[in-house]
Amino acid sequence: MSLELRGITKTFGSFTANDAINLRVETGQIHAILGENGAGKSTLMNIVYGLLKADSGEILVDEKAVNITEPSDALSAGIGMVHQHFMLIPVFTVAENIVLGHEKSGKFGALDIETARLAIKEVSKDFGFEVNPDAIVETLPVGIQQKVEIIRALIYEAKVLILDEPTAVLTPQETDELLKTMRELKAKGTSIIFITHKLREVREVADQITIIRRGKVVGAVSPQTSEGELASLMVGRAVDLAPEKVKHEIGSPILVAKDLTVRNTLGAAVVNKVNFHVSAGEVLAVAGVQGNGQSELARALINLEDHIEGSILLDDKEISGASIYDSLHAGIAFIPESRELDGLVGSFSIAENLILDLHDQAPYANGIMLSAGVVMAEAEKRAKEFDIRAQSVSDAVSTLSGGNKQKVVIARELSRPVKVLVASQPTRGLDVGSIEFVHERILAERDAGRGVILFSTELDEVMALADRIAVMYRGEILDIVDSNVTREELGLLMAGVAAKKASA
Amino acid sequence: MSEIRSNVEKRRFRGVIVITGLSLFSLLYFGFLSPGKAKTTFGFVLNNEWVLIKEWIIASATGSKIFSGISLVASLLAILAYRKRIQVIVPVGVASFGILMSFITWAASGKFIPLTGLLQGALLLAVPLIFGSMSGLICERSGVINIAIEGQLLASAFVSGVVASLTHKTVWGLIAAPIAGAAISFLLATFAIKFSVDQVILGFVLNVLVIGLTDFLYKKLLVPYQNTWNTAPTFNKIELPILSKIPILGPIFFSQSIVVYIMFAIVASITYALFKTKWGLRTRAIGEHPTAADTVGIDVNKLRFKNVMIAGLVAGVGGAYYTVGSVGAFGKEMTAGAGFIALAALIFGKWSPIGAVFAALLFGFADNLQSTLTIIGVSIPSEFMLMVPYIATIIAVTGLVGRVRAPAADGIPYLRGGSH
Amino acid sequence: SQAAKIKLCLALDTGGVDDRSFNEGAWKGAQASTVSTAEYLPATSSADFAPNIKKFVDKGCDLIVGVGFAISAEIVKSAKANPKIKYAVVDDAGQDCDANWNCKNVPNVKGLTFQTDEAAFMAGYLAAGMSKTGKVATYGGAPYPTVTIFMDGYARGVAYYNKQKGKNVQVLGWDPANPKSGTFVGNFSDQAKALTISKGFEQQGADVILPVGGSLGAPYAAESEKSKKSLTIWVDSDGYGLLTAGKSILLTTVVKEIGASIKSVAKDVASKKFTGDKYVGTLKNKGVSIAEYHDLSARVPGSLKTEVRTIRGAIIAGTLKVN
Amino acid sequence: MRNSLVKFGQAIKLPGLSFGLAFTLTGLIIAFSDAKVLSKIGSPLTFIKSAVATAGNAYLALFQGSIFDINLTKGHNFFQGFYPLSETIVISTPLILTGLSVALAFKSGLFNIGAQGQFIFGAIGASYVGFHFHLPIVIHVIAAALAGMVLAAIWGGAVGLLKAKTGAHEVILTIMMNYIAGYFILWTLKTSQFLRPGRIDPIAPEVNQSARLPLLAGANLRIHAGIFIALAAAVFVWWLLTKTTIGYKFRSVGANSAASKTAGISVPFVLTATMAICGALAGLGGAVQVLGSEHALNADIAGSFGFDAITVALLGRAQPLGTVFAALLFGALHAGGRTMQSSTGVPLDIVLVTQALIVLFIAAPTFVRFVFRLKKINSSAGLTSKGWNG
Ligand SMILES: Nc1ncnc2c1ncn2[C@@H]1O[C@H](COP(=O)(O)OP(=O)(O)OP(=O)(O)O)[C@@H](O)[C@H]1O
Ligand SMILES: Nc1ncnc2c1ncn2[C@@H]1O[C@H](COP(=O)(O)OP(=O)(O)OP(=O)(O)O)[C@@H](O)[C@H]1O
Ligand SMILES: [Mg+2]
Ligand SMILES: [Mg+2]
Repeated sequence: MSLELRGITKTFGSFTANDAINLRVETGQIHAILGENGAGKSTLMNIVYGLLKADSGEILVDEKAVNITEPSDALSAGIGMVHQHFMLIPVFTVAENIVLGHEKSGKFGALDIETARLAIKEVSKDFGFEVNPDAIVETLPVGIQQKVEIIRALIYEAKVLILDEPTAVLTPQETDELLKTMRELKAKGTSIIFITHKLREVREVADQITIIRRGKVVGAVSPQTSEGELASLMVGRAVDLAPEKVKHEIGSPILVAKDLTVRNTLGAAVVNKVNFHVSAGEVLAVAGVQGNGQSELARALINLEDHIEGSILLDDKEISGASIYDSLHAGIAFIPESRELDGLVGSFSIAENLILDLHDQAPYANGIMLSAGVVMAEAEKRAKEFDIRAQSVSDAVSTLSGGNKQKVVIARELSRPVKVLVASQPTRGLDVGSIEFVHERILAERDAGRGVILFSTELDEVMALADRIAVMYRGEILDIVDSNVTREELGLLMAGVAAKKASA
Repeated sequence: MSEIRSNVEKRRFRGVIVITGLSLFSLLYFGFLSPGKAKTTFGFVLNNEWVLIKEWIIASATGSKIFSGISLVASLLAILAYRKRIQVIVPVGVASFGILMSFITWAASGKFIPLTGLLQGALLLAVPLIFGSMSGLICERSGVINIAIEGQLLASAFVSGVVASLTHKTVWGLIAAPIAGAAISFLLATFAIKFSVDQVILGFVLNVLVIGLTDFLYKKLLVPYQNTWNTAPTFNKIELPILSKIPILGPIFFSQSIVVYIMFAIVASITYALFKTKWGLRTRAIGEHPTAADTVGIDVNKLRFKNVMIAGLVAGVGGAYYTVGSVGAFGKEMTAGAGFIALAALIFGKWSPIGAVFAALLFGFADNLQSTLTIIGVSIPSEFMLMVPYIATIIAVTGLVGRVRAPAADGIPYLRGGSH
Repeated sequence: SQAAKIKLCLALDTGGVDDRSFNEGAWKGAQASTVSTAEYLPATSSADFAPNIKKFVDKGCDLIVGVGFAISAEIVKSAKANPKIKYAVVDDAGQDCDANWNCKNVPNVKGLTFQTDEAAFMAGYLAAGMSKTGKVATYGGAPYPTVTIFMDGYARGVAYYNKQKGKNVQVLGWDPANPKSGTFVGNFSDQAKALTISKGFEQQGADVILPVGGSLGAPYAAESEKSKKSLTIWVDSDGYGLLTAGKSILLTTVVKEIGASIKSVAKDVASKKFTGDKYVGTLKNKGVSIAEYHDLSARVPGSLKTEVRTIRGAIIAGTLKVN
Repeated sequence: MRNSLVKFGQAIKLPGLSFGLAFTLTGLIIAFSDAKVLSKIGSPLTFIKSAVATAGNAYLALFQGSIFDINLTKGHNFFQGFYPLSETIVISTPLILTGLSVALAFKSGLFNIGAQGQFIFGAIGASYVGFHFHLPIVIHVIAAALAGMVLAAIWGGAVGLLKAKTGAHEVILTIMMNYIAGYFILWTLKTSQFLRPGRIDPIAPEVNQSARLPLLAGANLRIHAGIFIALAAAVFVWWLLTKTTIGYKFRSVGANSAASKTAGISVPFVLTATMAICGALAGLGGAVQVLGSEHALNADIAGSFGFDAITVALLGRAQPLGTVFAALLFGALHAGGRTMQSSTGVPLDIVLVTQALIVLFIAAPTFVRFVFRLKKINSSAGLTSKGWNG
C-alpha cells in the first residue's frame, strides 16, 4: 500500500508546525523521517493517524484521497502507528490492550480475549518476540511494551506502519531485532514510516530519507548519504556531536555505595546489593536499559526511595536513611529523570522553581519570611549564567521548552555547595543545542573536582562523558568497565551478557 | 530473617500484630475477666423459614472464649502465612470475625441478638449507599469525578415520590426516578465534558442546586398539597418462592422489595460488565488513559457522556428506594448525606464494585450493630454509639486500606491534541 | 366584639416549618387561630434567631412566638428591648437569667412548656397493658430533653404497670435511670434508619413501639401495618389524621398541644388578657393528653381503658407522681 | 484611561453575565412556582407582567434584606437603614473564616470537607473558656478564641497526620469526622460542665461579657469585631501563602508534591501543618460565632457554615480576597433571603439555587460564552481543583 501526503499544513496558533509538507511512501518501502526536536515529525504523523486535523492538504492511500478525521479512519484505511509516547493502558494486560478498540463479544456480551491471546502468541512466534499476553503492561520493561504496540499493529494487519522514535528506549540488541523485524515486514509488503534521531539506524534500514526542519521538507536523500551530511541537513549547520573531554587527575572516592539494595512497594529488590564508588573529578556513568533499576538507584542516592538497605557514604559520612532534605544538603545535586514530574513545579515561576530546595535558607529566607527581592535578583543571575531563555524569570516554568526547563533544574541543583552530582537521564528529549549545553555543564562539574554519577540509557552519551561505566542489569551491577570499551561490548553487557573483561 | 519488608508488607504485618493483640485482649477481657454467668442468646429466625434454626444459647463467657479462641488460632495462622509470604487475608478475616463475635457475645450478655435481623438491617441501611457508589463507580471509572451522588439520589427520591403520589402507582415512581437521576447526570456530563468545568466544583454545585430546588418545591408544593403530591405508596415485599425460606439467607436476600432485587442485579451486572465486556474494557480504558483509547478509535467523550448518563439512571433507582422503596412520602433532604457516604465507600472500596459494596455493607453493619446494642442496652452514651459507623470507617480506611489510587484520568477533561 | 386581627409571628427553630414536629405543630396552631394573621421565618442555624425576631419587631408583629428552647434567650433579649410587644416561647420558661443563674419572669414573655411525661406515662401504662410479649420499646430522633421527656414518661408508665400488676414488662431503648444512653436515630430526617431500628425492636420481641421524632415513625407504621408485628404510638399531634398508612396499628398518640397553646396565647393578646405567667401544659389543663384509640378501640380491653382513665385522674389530682 | 475602562469592562463582562444568568434563572423559578402568576397564564401579557413583578419584588426584598432598607430609617436615624448590611456581615464573618480554611487546603492540594467539624470544635473551645473563666477584658477574648483554634487545629491536623502516615484519603476522613464532631457537640452539651445550672437543655451558658467581641455600631446593630478578625485572617492567609517559606511549601506541595518531595520538602509536614492551620481557621470561625453573635453554644451553632464554605472557596477560586468577596455575597444572599421570605413568601431555600447557579456559571466561562454567542473574551481560567490522586 502506498501513502502520499500532499501539502499538509498545520498551525498551532501563530506557530506553523507543518508547512505544506509533501511526502510519498511506496508499497513495501521503509521511509525514514529525520529532524530535530520540534521539527514537526510527530505532528505530521498524528495528522496521518487522525489524532490531529490538518489545516490544509490531503492524504492519499493507494492513489485515492482518503478523509482521516479520527484514528478509526486511519485504522480502517490500514494505517497503524506506534507512538512516541506509548499508547497502552498501564493497568491492562497485554491481551486486553490488544483487544481494545477491536473487541469481539461472545455470549452475554462476554469479551473474547482468547482469540487475541492466540494471535499474540502466533505473532510473537513469527517474529521471535517473547511477550506474555497476560502480563500487566505497567509491570513490563519499556522494550516489551513497545513490542506490544508493534504486535498490535501487526495483528490488525497495518499496511502502513508508522514508528515514531521506536528505538529511543531499546538496547542495541533490541534495536537490531527491531530493524530485522522491519525488514521482514517490508518483505511482506508492509510500508513503514520510521522516525528516529539515530542516523546509523537510518542508514542501515531505510530505502528513502526525508528531512524536516522547522515544519518544512528540506531534503529527500538516499541512505548512502553520510552521517555528517544528514546531521547538518537536520540542523542547518555543521554539528560537532562529541564533546571535548580533557584528561585529568582523578581524586579520592567521594561517594561510596556498599551493598545497596532498594525494594519496591511489593518488597522485591529492584536494586540488589550493588557496590560502587565515584571519585572527585570523575564521571561514573551507570548504563543500562530502562527498567533495570537505574532509576531507583539514582533516587536511592538521595533517599527518595522508601526501602533502602545498605550504606551510602558521602565523604565518609553515612547518609543512607537520612531525610531527602539532609541528603541534598549534605552535598548531592540531583537531576531527576522526569523534569516535569519530579524536577519542577509547573505552575511556579522560574524564580520560584530556582529556590525549591533553598527557599527556607538565607539569603532567600529571613526567618519565615521569603525575601522576594533576593529571590528575583538571584534568579536573574542564574538565568544569565545558565542561559535560561524566557521573557522574564516570573514566567511560569510550564511555558518553557524542554531544554530551558532542564536548565532551570540544573541551575537550581548546582547553586548549592555540591560534592556529587547525580544526573538521571539529563538529556532525554532535548534538542541538540541543549544537549551540548548539558554535556558541557556535566564535564565542567567533573573538571571542578566534583564526582558525577550519570544515569543514562543513551550509549553515545555514556561513551562520550564517562570515565568509568557501570552497567546495570536486572537490579545488579554486572560490571564496571573503562570508558574505552566498545559499543558492542557495552551493548552486550546492557543486554545481560556478562562479558567479564580481563582488566576488571 | 532480617529481610526488609515493603510498605505493604509492613502494613500487613502491623495488621497481623494488631489482630493477634485484639484476639488476646478479647480472650482475656471478654472471656475471662467478665464476671457473671449470664447467657447470650443468638436468634436466626426472622420469618417462617423452612428450617427454623433453633436459638443458640450459650454462657457469655464460654461463647467469648470460644470465639476469641478461634480468632487467636486464626491470628497465629495469619502470622505463619505472613512469614511464608502467602496471602493473609483469609485468616485475618476469620480472626476479625471471631473478635467481633466475641465482643457481641460479651456485649449481649443476658440478652438476645437476632443475627439474621442484624444482617438484614445492615443490608437495608447499605442499599442507598450501594446504589450511590455504583453511580460514582461508573462515572469515575470512565474518568469523570462524581461528587453529585447526593444530588442524584435526592432529586430522584423527590421525583419518584411525587410521581408515585400523583399516579398512585409505585411503578411509575420507580420509572420516573432514574429519569430524574439521569437529568442530574445530564448536567454533570454536559458541563464536565462539553464545557470542561472542574468536576469537583461541578459536583458540589449540583448538590447545592438539588437541595435548594427540592427544599423550595417541597415547601411550595409538597407541603401545601400534601394529599395529592406527597403520599407515595410503597412496594410490597416480594418473597421469592422457595429461596425466601432458606434459613438465614432467605430473609436477608430473598424477602425484599423490588428495589433491593434491582440492586442485586445492578451490582452483578456492573461487576460483570466492567470486567468482562467490551463496554467495560472501553470504560476502564478511557478512565485510565483516554488518549490511548482515542488512538484505537474509541470516542472518549461520547462514551464518557453515555456512562455518566447510565450512572444517573443507577443512582436514580437508589433515590426511588427512599420513597417508593421504603419510606413512601418524600422528606426534606431525606438522603441525609448518604451520597457522601457512598462516595467514601467508593474510595474506600478502591473504585471496584465489590470493594464499594463491601465498604457500604461495613458501614451499614456498624450502624445497625450500634443501634442493636443500644436496643438491648449498653451503658455507653448514645452520642458515642451514634459515632460508631463513622469511627469504624476511619479505622478501616487508615488501618486496612491506606493509600488508594483512583483511575489515572479521573477528573481530567479529555481534549484531543490538547494541552495534556 | 370583633377586634382587628393581631399579627402573630413565628420564629422557628432549625428543622423547618414542615418537620412534622414542634415547628409544624406551632405553625398549624398559628394558622388555625381566628384572631390573628400568621407568618413564620425559618432558621438554618442559631445565627438566624436574632435577625428573624428583629424582622418581626420591625414589621410590627403583636405577638412573636419563638419555637424551641434554643431560641429562648434571643426572645427574652428582644422582649426586654420592646416591652410593648408580646412574646411567647415554646418548650422553655422564657425567663431572664443573670450570670449566677437567678432567673426572673419577664412580663411580656410567656413560656409555654409541657409536662409531656404525664401523657407519656399513660401511654406507657397502656402499652404495657397491650403488650403480649412483655416487651415494649421507644426511641428518639436525637437525645434532646424535649425528646427524652416522652421516653421518660413512657418508661415510668410501664414501670407503674409492672408495680400495679406484679408483672415484668420490659422497656427497650430507654432507661430513665441511665439517661446518657438510649436508642436514637441521630437526626430527624433519616426515616430509613428509623425503620431499621423499629425492626430491630420487633426482632427483640417488642410489640408496642413509641418513636419520638416528628415523622421518623411513618415508614415503620406503614410497614408494621403490613407485618402486624407491633403497634405504634405517635407523638405531638394525633397521628390518625396525619398518617397515610399505619392507622390500623396506631394505638394512640401522646399529644402535646403546642398549636392549641399558641392559639390561646394569641387569643389572650387579642383580647388584651395576656400575662407573662408561665404556661405549663398538663393533663389537667389539657395541654397534654393521649389521643383516642381509633381503629384499635375494640382491641383495648375495657378494664385497661378504665385503668388508664384512673391514672389520668390520679395524675391530675396529684396523687400519682410521674417523675 | 479609555483603554483601561474598556479593559475593565472586558474583565467583568463574563462574571457579570454569569450573575445575570443565575439571577434570571432563579427569577424564572420564583415566578413559575407562584400560584398567582400561574393563574394568569391565560393572557400572555398580564402573565409576563405579573411574573416580572413577582420576581422583581423578590429581588427588591433580597436587596432590602442584605444592604439597605429605607423603611428601617423611619423613626430612627438614617444609619439604622444599614441594619441589613450589618446582618450580611454578621453571617459573612464565619463564612469568610471557614471559606479560608477550605481555600488554604485547596492551595496545598487538599480537599477539606471538614470545616464543619473544625468549626464545631472551635465553638466548643471558645464557649468553654468564655463562660468558665473570668479573665480581664481583651485577654479573655483572645484566650477563648485561642482555645477554640487549638482544639480545632488538633482536630484538623489529625486529618493531615493520618493522611501522611497511612495514606487515607482526606475526603473520607473529613466526611466521617464531621459526623463525629456533630455527635460530640451533642454529648458535650449534656456534660455537667456545659449544662446551665438547674437546666437540662443542651445549651451552654452564655460567655462572660469580658469574652465577647465588641459591637461595632451600637447595640441596635449586630455587626461585631469578628469581621476584622476574619479580614485579618484573610490577610494572614494571603501573607502566609505568598510571603512566607511555609506558604511556599504549601503551594509547592499543592502544585506538585512529587517535585517538592524530590527537592527535600517534607510532604507529611505540609499535610499536617496545612490541615492544622485549616482547622484553626475554621475553628476561629466557630469561636467568632460564639464570642461575637451567639454567645451561648448550642447544637445547631455550626448550621451549614462548614459546607457553604466549600462553595465559597470554590467561587473565590481559593484566593483569600476572592473568598472574602464570595463569603460576603453568600452572606448577603442569606440575609436577603430571610427578608425575601418574610415579605414575599418566597422560601429561603431558593437562595441555595441562586448560589449554585452563580458558582456554576462562574466556573463555566465557556458555557456562558456559548449561551451569549460570544466569540472570545478574556477570562482567567476557572479554578481547577485536583482529582483524587492529588
Ligand atoms: N498541541 C500543540 N499546541 C501547540 N504547539 C504544539 C502542539 N503540539 C506540538 N506543538 C509544537 O509543534 C512543534 C512540532 O512538534 P512535534 O511533536 O511534531 O515535534 P517532533 O518533530 O516530533 O519532535 P521530537 O523529536 O521531540 O519528537 C513543536 O515545536 C511543538 O512545540
Ligand atoms: N499543547 C501545547 N500548547 C501550547 N504550547 C505547547 C504545547 N505543547 C508544546 N508547546 C510548546 O512548544 C514548545 C516545545 O514543546 P515540546 O513539548 O516539543 O518540547 P520539547 O523540546 O520536546 O521538550 P519535552 O518534550 O522534553 O518537554 C514549548 O515552548 C511548549 O511550551
Ligand atoms: Mg516527536
Ligand atoms: Mg518532545
